[in-house]
Amino acid sequence: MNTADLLPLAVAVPLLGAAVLAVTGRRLPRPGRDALATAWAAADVACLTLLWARTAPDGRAVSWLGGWSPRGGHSVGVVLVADRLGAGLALLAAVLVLAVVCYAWRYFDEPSGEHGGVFPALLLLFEAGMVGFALTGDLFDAFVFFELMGAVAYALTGYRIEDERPLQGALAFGLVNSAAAYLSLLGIGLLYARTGELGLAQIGAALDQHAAAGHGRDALVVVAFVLVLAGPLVKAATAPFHFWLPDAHAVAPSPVCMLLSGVMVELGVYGVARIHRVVFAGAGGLPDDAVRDTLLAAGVLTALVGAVMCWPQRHLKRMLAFSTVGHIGLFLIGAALLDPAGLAGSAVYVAGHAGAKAALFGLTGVLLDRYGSVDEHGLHGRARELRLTGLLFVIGALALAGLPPFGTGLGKAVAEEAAGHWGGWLPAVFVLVSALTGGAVLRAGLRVFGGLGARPAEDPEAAATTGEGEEPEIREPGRRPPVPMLLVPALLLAGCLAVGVLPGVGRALAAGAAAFTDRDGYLAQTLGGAPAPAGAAPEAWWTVPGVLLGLLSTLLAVGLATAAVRRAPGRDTSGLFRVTVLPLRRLHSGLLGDYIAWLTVGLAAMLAALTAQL
Amino acid sequence: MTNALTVIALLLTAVTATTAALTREPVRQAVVLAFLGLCLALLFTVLQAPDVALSQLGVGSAITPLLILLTVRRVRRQEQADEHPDRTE
Amino acid sequence: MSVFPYLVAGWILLAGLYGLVTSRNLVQAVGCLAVAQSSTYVLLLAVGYRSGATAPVFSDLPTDAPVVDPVVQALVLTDIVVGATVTALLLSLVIQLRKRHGTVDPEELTGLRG
Amino acid sequence: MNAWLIAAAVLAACGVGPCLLLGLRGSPEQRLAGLNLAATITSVVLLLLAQGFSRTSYTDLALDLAVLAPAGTLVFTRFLAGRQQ
Amino acid sequence: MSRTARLRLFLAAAAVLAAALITAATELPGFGGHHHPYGERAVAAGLARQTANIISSVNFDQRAFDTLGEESILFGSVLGAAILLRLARDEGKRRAAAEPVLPTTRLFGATLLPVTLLVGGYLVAHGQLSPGGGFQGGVALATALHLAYVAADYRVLKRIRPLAALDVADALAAGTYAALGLIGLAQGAGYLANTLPLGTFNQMSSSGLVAVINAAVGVEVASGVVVLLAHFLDQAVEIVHNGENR
Amino acid sequence: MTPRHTLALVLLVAGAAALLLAALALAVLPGPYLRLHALSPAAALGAPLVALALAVDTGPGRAAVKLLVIGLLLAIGGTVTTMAVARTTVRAERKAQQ
Repeated sequence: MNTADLLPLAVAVPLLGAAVLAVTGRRLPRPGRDALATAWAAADVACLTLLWARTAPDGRAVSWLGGWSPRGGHSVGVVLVADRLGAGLALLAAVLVLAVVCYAWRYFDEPSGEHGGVFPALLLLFEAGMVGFALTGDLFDAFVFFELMGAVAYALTGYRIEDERPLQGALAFGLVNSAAAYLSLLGIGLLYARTGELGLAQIGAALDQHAAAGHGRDALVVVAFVLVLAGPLVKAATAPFHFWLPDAHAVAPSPVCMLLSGVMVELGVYGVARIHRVVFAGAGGLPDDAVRDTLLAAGVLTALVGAVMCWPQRHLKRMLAFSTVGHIGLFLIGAALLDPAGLAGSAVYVAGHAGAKAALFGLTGVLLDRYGSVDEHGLHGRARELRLTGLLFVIGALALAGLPPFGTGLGKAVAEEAAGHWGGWLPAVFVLVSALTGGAVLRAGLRVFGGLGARPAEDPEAAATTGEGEEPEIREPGRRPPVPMLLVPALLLAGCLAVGVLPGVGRALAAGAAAFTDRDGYLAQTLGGAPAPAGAAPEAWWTVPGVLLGLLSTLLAVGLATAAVRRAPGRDTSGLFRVTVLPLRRLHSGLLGDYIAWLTVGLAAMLAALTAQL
Repeated sequence: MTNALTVIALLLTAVTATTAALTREPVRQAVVLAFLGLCLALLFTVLQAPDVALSQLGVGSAITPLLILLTVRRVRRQEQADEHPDRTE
Repeated sequence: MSVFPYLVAGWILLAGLYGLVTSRNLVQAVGCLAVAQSSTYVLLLAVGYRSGATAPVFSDLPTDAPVVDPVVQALVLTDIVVGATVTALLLSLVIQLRKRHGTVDPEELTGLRG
Repeated sequence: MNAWLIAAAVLAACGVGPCLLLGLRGSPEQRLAGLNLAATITSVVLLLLAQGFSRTSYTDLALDLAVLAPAGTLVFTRFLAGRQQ
Repeated sequence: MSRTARLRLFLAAAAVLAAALITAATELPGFGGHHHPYGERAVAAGLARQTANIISSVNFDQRAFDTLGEESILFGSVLGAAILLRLARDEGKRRAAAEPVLPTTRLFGATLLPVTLLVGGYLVAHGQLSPGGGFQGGVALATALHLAYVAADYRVLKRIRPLAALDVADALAAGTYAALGLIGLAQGAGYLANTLPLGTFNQMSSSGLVAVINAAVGVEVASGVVVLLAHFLDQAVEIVHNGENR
Repeated sequence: MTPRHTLALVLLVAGAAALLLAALALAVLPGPYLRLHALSPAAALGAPLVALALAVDTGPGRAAVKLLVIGLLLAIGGTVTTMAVARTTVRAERKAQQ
C-alpha cells in the first residue's frame, strides 16, 4: 500500500467502524460490541503506526484527495499532509481511543437495546474528527473536522443525562466552541477574499505573493489571524477562553475525559501552531515577534490561571481539568517560541502528559465507580483499601509534577530550556505550574488513598464545586475494580515513562519539530516542488539543568502537598489567598453569558496586542 | 437593478437578524428565525446561490423552527408538570 | 456598496453575540447562536459574488457564461448543515437540562463554579 | 434590468417589509400571520427573480418554498393550538 | 460578574471587534470583484467532469472529503441526539393524544405530502444538473413525512414512518459514503476519486461518482433528519416523567 | 411589445398589486380579524396571477406548466394556512377575553 493512501484511510477506517457499530450494535451482545469496537480502534492504530513509520523524519506524506494533484502549483482538491508531529498526534489520538475502548469494557453502564453500540460509534467518530484535524492541510477541511470532533464531544460530555451538571457542562462546551468555530469560519472567509484559496499552503503562498507585489502588512491579515485562530484557541482553552473546559471535563464520563484532556485540547494548540506556521509565518503574514509576544502572553496567563485554579479544587476531575489548563498554557508557551526546540519540547510534553493525565482520569473513574464520589474531602481516607490504585495515582501526580525520567519531565525540561533563551523567567513558570498542579493532585492522592492529615474544614466563602453526589457511572457500586480499569491506566503511565526513557521518541519528535517549522519545505512538498532539506533537528534529551529543574518542581509539589495535608483544619486562609485566588474563583461563575463576554474580550485583546506591535 | 435588490435583501436580513437576537421569548424568536430563513434565502438567490438558498429554505423555514418549538413544548410540559404534579397538559 | 455586505455580516455577528451574552433563556441562546452563524453565510457568499455573473449551474446556461464563485457556495452548504445539526444537539441538551435542573435560565445555572 | 426584476425589488421592499413590521413584534399569532404572507410573497419574488435572471432552473426555489412554507406555518399553528388547550 | 458589568465588558470588547471588522472590510476586495482563482479552476474542473451543477461537483467530487466530514457530523449528531434524548431511568412513555386540526388542513396535508415527497425526490435526483441535491432534497423528503404530524397528529406520523429502517438507512448511507471513497483508492487514483464513467453532459447519468454520492447523501439526510426529529417528537409528545400522570 | 408581453405585464401588475395590498392591509388595518380578512383573498389571488404572468411570458411548454403548478400550490397553501392561522388567532383572542 502506498504511504499517501494511509492518510485518508486513517480517517475512513473509524468512520466505517462507526457506521458498522451503529447498524450491528443493537443486534450484538455487549462483548461482541466491545470486541468489534476494539478491533476497529486497533485497526486505526495499526494504520497510523504504519503512517508514522513510513513518514520520513524530516519530510511529509502528502495525499491529494480525489486524485486532484496540483498542476502548476494549483489544485481544486483537498490535501492531507502528515509530518511526524501531525501523524504523531493522530497516532496519539488513536492510541488513546483504543485505551478508552478497552477501559470501558467492563466500566460503562452503556444503554443496550435500541442504543447499543452508539457509545463506541461516537468514540470512533470522535477519533475520525481528531485524526482528520491533525492530518488536514486545508483550512476549511480543518473547520469541518474541528466541528466533527466538537459535535461528537458535546454529545459524549452530556452522556449522563440523569445528572444536571454534565448537561450544563456540555451546553457551555457546545455553545462556546460553536461560537468560536463560526468566528474561525469568518476568518477563513476573509482569507478566501484576499487570496482566493483554501489550502493552508496555497493561502500562505498567495499571502506572500500579495506582499511581494508591494502591498504592505495590513489590518486584514491581523483580523483574519485572530478570527481563524479563535476556534483552535478556544478548543485549546487558552485564557480567557478556557472557562468551558473545567465545566465540561469535570462532568464528562471518565473515559471521555481521558480523550478530552489527553488529546483533544492539545489538538487546539497544534491547530494554532500549524495554521500560524504555514499561513501566517511568511512575508505576507505577521512579524514573528508580534505573534511570539502575543502567544507567549496568552500561554503564561493560561498556565498561571490553570495552576492557581487547580490548587484549591476539591472536585478531583475539576482539579485535573484545571491542571490540563495549566499544562496547555505550558504547551502553548513552547509552541509560541516559534522555534524547533520549543516545539519539540511541547511535542514530547504533550505525549507524556497524555499518558499521565489519561491515567489519572481513569483512576478517578475507579473512585467514582466504587464510592460514587470524586470529592477530595468526602473521600478522605476512604480509599485506603485500593492500594494499587493509590500507588498509580501518586505516580501519576509525580509524573504531572515533572519527575524525571517521565515523559512529562523530559518535555518540560526541553521546553524550559528553549524558553530560557527567550526569557530567563519563563522556566520559573514551568516549575511553578508543574509544582502547583502536581502538588494539588498529590495532595488529593495522599488524602484520599492515604487518609493523611485531618479532614479539611469547609470553607463557606469559597464558591466551590464539590464532587459529592455524582451519579455513579455504573450500576453496581462497591464491586472490585475490574482489571481493565487498572491495567489501562498502568499501561498509560508506562507509556508516559517510555516517552522519557526511550531516546528514539524524543529524537523522532525533535526531527518532526524541525520539519514542522520548515515552512518552505511544507509549501514546496505540498504544491509539488522539490523540498529543500530541513534545518537541523534540535536536541531533545535530558540535560543536567533539566533534570535538576524537574526534581525541583517535584520536590516543590511534594512539599506543597505535605504542607497542605499537615495544615491544621479550620485555620484562616491567608490574605494573599483572599486577594488573588478568591476573585479569580469568582470569575469562574458557570454563567454562559460571562463565557461569551470573555470570548469577545479575548479576541479584542489579541486584536489590540497585535495591532499595537505591527 | 441587481444592486438595488442586493441592498434590499441585505437590509431585510440585517433587520431580521437583529430582531431575532433581541427577541427574548423562544416561540416569538422561532417565528423571527423563520423570517430570517426567508430573508437569507432571498439574499442568496440575489447573490446567485440557488443551491444554498434551497438548503436555507429547508433548514430555516421548516427544520429549525420545528426543533425549537418541540423543545419549547417539552419545556412547557415540564413546567406544567412541576406546577401541577398530578396533571399534565 | 463595495463594503456594505461585509459590514452587514459583521453587524449580524455582533448582534448574535450580544444576544448570547444577554440571554435569559437557553432555547433563545441557541437561536442567537444560529443568528451569529448566519453572518458567516453572508460574508462567504458576498466574497464569492461577482457582478454581472450568474450561478455556476450550467443545465440552462452556455458554458462560457460568467459565473460566480462555486467554492464559497459549497462551503456555505456545508456550514448550513453543520449549523442545523449543532443546533439540534444543543437543543437536546437543553431539554434534558430543563428536566434535571428545573430551569432554562442560564443565570440560574450555578452548579459548576469556582 | 427588466420588469421582472423591478417587480421583484418592489415586492421584496414593499411586500416583505410590512410583513416584517407585523412579524417582528406583537403576539405569536400576529407574527405568524406576517410570516405566512411573507412566505407567499417570497415565493413570488423567487419566481420573478428566476424570470428576471433568465434562469429557468431557479424556479425550483419557488417550488421548494411553496411546499415547505405551509409545513412551516402548520408547525406553528400546531404548537400554538397545543398551547391554548 | 453582575449583569451590567458583563454587558459593559462585552460592549467594550465588541466595539474593538467592530472597529477591526470595519477596517478589515475596507481592505477586502470590493463586493462583486472578479478575482476568484479557485472558483475559476473549480468551474473548469467541474465541466471537465461532465457535471452541470458546479456546486455539486465541488461538494461531491473536488472537495468531497469536506462533505464526508459534514455527513459524519450529521450522522454523529443523530447518534448523539439518540443518546441524549434516550429514556431516562425515571421516565416512561405514554400514548400520544389525538390533536385537533381543521378538516381542510387534514385534507391539504394528505395532498401536499405526496407532492412534497415528489419535490424532494426530484431535487435529489437532479442534484448534479440543477440547483438542489442530496441535502436540499433530503430535507424536503424529511419535511414531507412530518406534514403527517402537523396536518394530522403524531399517531399518524408514527404509522407512516418506518423508524427502524430509517435508523439503519442513516448509518448505512454514512458508511456507504466512506466506503465509496475506497473504490478510487483500490484503483490507485486516490481516496474519493471520481473514477466512474462520466456519461454525457447535462444528462441524469452524467458526472460519475457525483451522482452516486449525491444519492447516498440524499438517503442519509432524509433518514437522519427524520430520526433526529423522531427523538425530539418523542420527548415533546410521548415521554413523561414517572411522577407525571399519564 | 407583442400583445403577449403586454398581457404578461398587466397580469404581473395586477398580481403584484394584490400582494402589496395584502401586505399593506396587514400592516395598517387594526385588529387581528380585519387583517386576516384582508389577507387571504389578496394572497390567494396575487400569487397565481404573477405565476400566470410568468407562464404567459414564457410561452407554452413544460416550464410554463411548472410555473402554473407552483402558482396553484401557492394559492392553495396560502389559503389553507391562512385559515389555520385564523383559527389560532380566534382561539387566542377568545382565551385572552376569558
